[in-house]
Amino acid sequence: MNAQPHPRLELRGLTKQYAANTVLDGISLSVQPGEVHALIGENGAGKSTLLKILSGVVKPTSGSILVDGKEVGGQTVGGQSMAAARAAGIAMIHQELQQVPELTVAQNMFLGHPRVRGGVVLDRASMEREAAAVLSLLDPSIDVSTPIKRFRVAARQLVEIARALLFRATVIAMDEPTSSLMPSEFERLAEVIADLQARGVAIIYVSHKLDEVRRVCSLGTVLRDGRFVGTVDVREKTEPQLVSMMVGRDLAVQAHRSSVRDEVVLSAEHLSWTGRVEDVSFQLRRGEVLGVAGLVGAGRTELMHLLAGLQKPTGGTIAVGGKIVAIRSVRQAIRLGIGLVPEERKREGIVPLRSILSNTAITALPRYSRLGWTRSGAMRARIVALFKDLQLRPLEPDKPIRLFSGGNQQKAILARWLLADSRILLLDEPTRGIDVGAKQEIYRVIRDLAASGRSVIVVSSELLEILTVSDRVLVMRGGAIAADLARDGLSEDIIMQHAARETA
Amino acid sequence: MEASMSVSSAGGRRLPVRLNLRDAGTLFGLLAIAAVFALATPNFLSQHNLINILQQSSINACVALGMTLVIISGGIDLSVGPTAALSAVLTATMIVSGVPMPLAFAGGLLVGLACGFVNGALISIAGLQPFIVTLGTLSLYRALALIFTNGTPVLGLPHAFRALFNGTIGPLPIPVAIVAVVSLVAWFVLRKTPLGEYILAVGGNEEASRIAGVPIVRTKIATYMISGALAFLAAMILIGRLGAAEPVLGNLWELDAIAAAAIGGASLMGGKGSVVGTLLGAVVLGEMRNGLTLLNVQAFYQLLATGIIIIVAMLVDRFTRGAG
Amino acid sequence: MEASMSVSSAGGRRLPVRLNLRDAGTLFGLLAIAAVFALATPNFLSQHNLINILQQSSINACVALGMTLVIISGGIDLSVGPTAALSAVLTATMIVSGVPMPLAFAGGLLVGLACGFVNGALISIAGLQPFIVTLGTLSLYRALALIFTNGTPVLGLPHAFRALFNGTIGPLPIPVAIVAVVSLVAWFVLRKTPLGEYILAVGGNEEASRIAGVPIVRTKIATYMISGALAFLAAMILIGRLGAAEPVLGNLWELDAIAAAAIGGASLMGGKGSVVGTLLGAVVLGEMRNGLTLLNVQAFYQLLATGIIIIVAMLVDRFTRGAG
Amino acid sequence: DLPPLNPDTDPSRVNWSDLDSKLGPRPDVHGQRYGVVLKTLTNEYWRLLADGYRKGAAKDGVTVDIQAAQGESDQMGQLSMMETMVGPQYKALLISPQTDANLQPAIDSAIAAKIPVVDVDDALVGNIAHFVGNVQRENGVRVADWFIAHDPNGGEVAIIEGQAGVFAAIQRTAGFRDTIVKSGKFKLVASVPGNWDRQQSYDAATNILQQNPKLIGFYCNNDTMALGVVEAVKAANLQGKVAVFGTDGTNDAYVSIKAGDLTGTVDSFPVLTGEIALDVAERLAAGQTIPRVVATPQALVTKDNMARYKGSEDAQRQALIQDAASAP
Ligand SMILES: Nc1ncnc2c1ncn2[C@@H]1O[C@H](COP(=O)(O)OP(=O)(O)OP(=O)(O)O)[C@@H](O)[C@H]1O
Ligand SMILES: Nc1ncnc2c1ncn2[C@@H]1O[C@H](COP(=O)(O)OP(=O)(O)OP(=O)(O)O)[C@@H](O)[C@H]1O
Ligand SMILES: [Mg+2]
Ligand SMILES: [Mg+2]
Repeated sequence: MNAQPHPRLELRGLTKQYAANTVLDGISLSVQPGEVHALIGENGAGKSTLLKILSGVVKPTSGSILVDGKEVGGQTVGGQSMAAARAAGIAMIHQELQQVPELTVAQNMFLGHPRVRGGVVLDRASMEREAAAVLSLLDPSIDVSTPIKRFRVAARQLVEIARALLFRATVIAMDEPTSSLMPSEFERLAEVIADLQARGVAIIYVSHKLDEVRRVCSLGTVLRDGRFVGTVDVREKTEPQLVSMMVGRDLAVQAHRSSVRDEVVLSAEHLSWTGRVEDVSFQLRRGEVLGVAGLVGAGRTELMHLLAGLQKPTGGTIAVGGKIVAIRSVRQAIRLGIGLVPEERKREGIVPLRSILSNTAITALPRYSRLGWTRSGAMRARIVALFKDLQLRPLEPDKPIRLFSGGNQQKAILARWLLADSRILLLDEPTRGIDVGAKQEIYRVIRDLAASGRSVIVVSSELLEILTVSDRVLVMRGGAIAADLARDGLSEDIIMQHAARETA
Repeated sequence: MEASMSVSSAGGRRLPVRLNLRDAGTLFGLLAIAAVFALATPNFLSQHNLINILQQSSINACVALGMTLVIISGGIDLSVGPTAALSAVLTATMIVSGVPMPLAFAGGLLVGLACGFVNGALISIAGLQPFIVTLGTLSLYRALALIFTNGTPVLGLPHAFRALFNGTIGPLPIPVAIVAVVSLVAWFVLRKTPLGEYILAVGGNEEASRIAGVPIVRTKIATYMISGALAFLAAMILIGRLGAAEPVLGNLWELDAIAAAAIGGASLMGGKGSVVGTLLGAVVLGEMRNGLTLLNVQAFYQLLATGIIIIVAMLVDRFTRGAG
Repeated sequence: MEASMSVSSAGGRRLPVRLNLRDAGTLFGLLAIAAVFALATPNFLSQHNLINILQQSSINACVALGMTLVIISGGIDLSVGPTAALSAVLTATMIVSGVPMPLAFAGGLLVGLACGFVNGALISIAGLQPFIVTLGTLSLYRALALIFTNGTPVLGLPHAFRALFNGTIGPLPIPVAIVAVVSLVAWFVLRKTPLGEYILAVGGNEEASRIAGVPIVRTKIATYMISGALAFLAAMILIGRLGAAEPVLGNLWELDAIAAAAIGGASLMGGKGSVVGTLLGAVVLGEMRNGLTLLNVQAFYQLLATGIIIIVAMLVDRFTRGAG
Repeated sequence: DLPPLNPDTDPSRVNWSDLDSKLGPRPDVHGQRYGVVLKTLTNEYWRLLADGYRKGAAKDGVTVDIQAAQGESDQMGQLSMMETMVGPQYKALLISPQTDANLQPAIDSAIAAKIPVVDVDDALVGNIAHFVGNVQRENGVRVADWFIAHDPNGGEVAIIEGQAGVFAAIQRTAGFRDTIVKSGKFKLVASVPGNWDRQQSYDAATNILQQNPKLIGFYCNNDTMALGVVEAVKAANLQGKVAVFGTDGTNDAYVSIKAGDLTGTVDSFPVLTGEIALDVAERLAAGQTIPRVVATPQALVTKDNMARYKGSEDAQRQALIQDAASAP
């Protein structure tokens, strides 16, 4: 191929302001055909905003976008600019899943641009065939004629990726495409990306997982607080170097110190939920962090739901503090000191229109209320202190939570249980979509919780995370416990072996 | 359950199983109520009375099908009754003053579509809430119908016109046949065309639909226009039967239509609803009225029964669904 | 804008800015309509007439405040009118037959609460849709009121009772004062108590609220019970004014209340609404009726104006919000 | 086909009091069954009409099945109701339709089944063969005449109308308006809807009194609204200065007149109307030929003459027969 006269994608001086708040400040970058360009930065750095401008969902305050040297028109009005972006060959995988739950996988993939026969009738057969063909590159087990609400997050995320592939875009923006994928699925995605590269597609890749970034990307642009920090070759930098560019300082990785006591605070005996969780028994001690690893679909979330009172077990018992309890409701679980940080933040975690303060306060309200009246002063002071501890940014407690980045939303939900003083915390994928800086903060918080005598169960698909925070690791497979491993001498390999061992 | 499976088998494997079960629930409710009435009064099950029930349900079914699409799209249309009235008095006036029937129908249809267009535009372009927009146009369209006729009914519809809506095809009254056709079309639109998919998508997740490039504005406007057109059609059936077009016709139609759709499984949150379910829902309401009158239940107790049966139907349905 | 800022400044810094702007929009609409009427008829702005408007808006405001809480919680209460009627005929019957007033009030209040409880329980425990549940109880409660009284109004309310609701405190009619107190309480509940926070949370995201440990069932039931209690209170104001408790009273109250809440910025999707906004919304509707009557607008045109003004109020409001 | 019904001008019109003399004695109808489709039971007027049917039925030894729509505007519900009732079990059907047209198909099928149908009060069904009721327009005229006689110097008056578009509301309003305006001395300062609703009428009256301090009287399309207006007049401390008239002659209206609150009501004697209508239906069932329109009585009742109309049933009948005889 000849040298291209123009980069495939060029962004010039993109600026975005929300009222007085500048969330992007004159960002310029360019991506060549066949390049996978990383975009990294802390939560709230403006990565998603940049991508949304690119795909026409958000209107920039100023700046322009060029594809193959031609300016993408109509970056002005909502619907029009989306069409313009699409016409220019730009596709986007959104950080928050943008799907219609009642529609099938194929319907979602072709949503807005269906294939039609004879001008009126949907050509279902051809759409399903093509959807299946594209999906088979990622996960052949996904049935394209099943309503998408039946699938868990991981599968739905794969569908989002497949949707972008479907339209043979020349520019694909991926906003944290692997936030709920397993390593094996990432491998498949990496293959797909390599294939796209070979076809000259330009890709912008946003992820907090720096190891992935270093695998698939060469050049990368670092954003901090909406400002351009630099464009570097991410393979030439070490992870700590990248991190310090992102956060503007060095991060200390703290050493692991165990605080496990003898006292068993929570135990399960033969716990079952037909078809989901099979005969699970384990013990959780005071001051312990128990990691739960496993492949997607291993039943980890379901186990958490049983413990948090969201679902009644079909068999077995749960004991808290040595006493057998029947946990019939979330509120009862809360009374027993159990709190859940759910997996799907947007759907299960936050009340979008309410302030981040209200979202945090909601569980502990009765504690701060007397005779039906909330003593908001004391509560507010405590919450603001927690937010400071967790380095919530921006520290504006009265701003609606939907305007915060995902990482900060997660911090607020964690703060919710700290405020409620829960003794047993169940964290389901607590750092999904969270930047490295905030991740370290959350690890620190988890360890501090344990040190203060609380007990934590951490469900995570990131093995490194499990290894970083856990005192002990359960590996689940097919709804059952495949292994109960002590921390000493544990490695990612050992966990993977237990998680993926063939059942045959 | 068998019955509903075969009813919905036309939908092919692509109808999610839950929908079928949901419709089975409604069918179960319908049959349960019928059984009670059949035991209490032998007349209830006579062929004549059953056809009677279908005929009486046909107008509500027609309106409710449009309402179902609107509800699926995440909206609501409280203005169906006045829309029907306005298009009816206009059509009738034209016919009575000698305009050829096809032209008069076109005029009335246009009015129905225009009413729907105004609703849809205010909701989708101006971004107002459907409930409050159609609450406003409920008054507005009614007022226009009253002003247009000065409050008096339009009488003297010719025999030819009335015959169009009053005959039978075999044993089936024409209104029932019309509703059957409308149902097929509605089912087809909902399940087989892009518009139907857009309606489901917009009601299921508007933001996601917008990002995917679904033409939200056009979809919503089209949905309310369909509702307006079906209100017009229902009005034609009614004035064909009554022989007069009154500006006050269509009173309370919206509540009956919403009740039919809800009993049939439509969720007022949007994204969910079924043509078969709505039809069954309309028949449930029709059979209830019919049965209570056959039993000579006094007005206040009929009102009581209406309330109880709506709630019990929803409970039975919920129970059936839970079991399914 | 100034005005609304100071109105809501009582909310302190914790009210999100958007709400204040929204209320300012409603206030703007209110003033715009007032300006039109003031130009058309000089009497409109007399102190006496302004108090008159407040007095006439008080019943709707009372009901609408309960409705606002229900709407914020993601529900709707169509049964407010019949709830009011049922509690009114019971209270009146007791008073007329010599039961001491406090006891009679307690009885009526209990009925209002019970009606709300049934709604709330069916919605939260049985998981039925609010619209259809309260559509059912709309018939049910009305039927009970009619059966209880055999359809006849309860007359002969003693002077002492009527004086309770008919006097003035300074220049303010007692009903206006009652509504002022109720508003303060509602505002307080919504902004300063766990219940209020729960109502906002449940309406904003029910699933997330459940996982956060919000007592969904209790919250919803409490919300509908408040709505029932306020319907009772509104009924007391009304029968105090009219001197008779009719089983048909409260007809269409639900639509007026929903309109007031919606004009005031409540979203029927739940999670959003404002006490101040609803009050302003109720006054908008009240001033409209008052102004149209003062201008002696003919019935059909009043209906027309009602429809147009509801829509224009929503548009003006939206425009103001966009500008803010 | 019959010409469109107009009770005011129908050439065959016969007065209720002349039925016996013109048609001879009542037939023996013992054990027969009659069907009634009422407008609603939520308004006392219609309940009193139902009482009349029951009284008449008890007297004549027949059964009446009385059905009523669930509300005053439930047109389709009433139609379903009547359709379900058309059948050979009834000797005749007595109907009070919600609107002029809403029962038409059921009426047609009753005619096809050769079941006599009698239209009672209010609505004017175009092709109906038998109508029993009074002249709605006349209700308003009588009140207007009272004002003209009572306030020879004229003054400002107002109307509270029933639901927009309803026949009775239109006719009563027009009767009052035309008569009072023609007199020349009166000024109609307001004519606004009260929608048959007490609360709305109260509010409307308050606003009208506010705007027109010189007002001397209200005419309301029914008693429920009039009783709301009375309270508004009392609240404005204008009792005795502003006359309030209703229509229908309900018991509540009489109580209020007696207490000196309501000035008067145009009584249409619903109980008696029910008895007369049933009588007509029985004669039809027996094969008698009956004039198309049977006019029922009405009278403007005030405190002065109420004793005359509120005595025993027989006394009332006698009084009304006298009225009819002395009418021009
Ligand atoms: N509609 C909005 N109004 C006001 N501020 C907004 C809005 N949307 C986003 N923001 C702010 O813009 C900033 C950038 O957000 P963005 O979602 O782009 O961050 P991000 O880099 O994608 O973060 P994360 O890694 O957590 O996904 C944040 O501070 C956010 O609060
Ligand atoms: N809606 C559903 N209907 C039927 N089966 C389901 C449903 N959701 C999940 N399952 C099944 O339950 C099991 C556990 O699923 P799940 O994906 O929640 O596991 P997990 O270990 O929590 O995974 P993740 O890593 O996503 O948290 C799997 O066998 C899955 O297929
Ligand atoms: Mg992001
Ligand atoms: Mg999981």
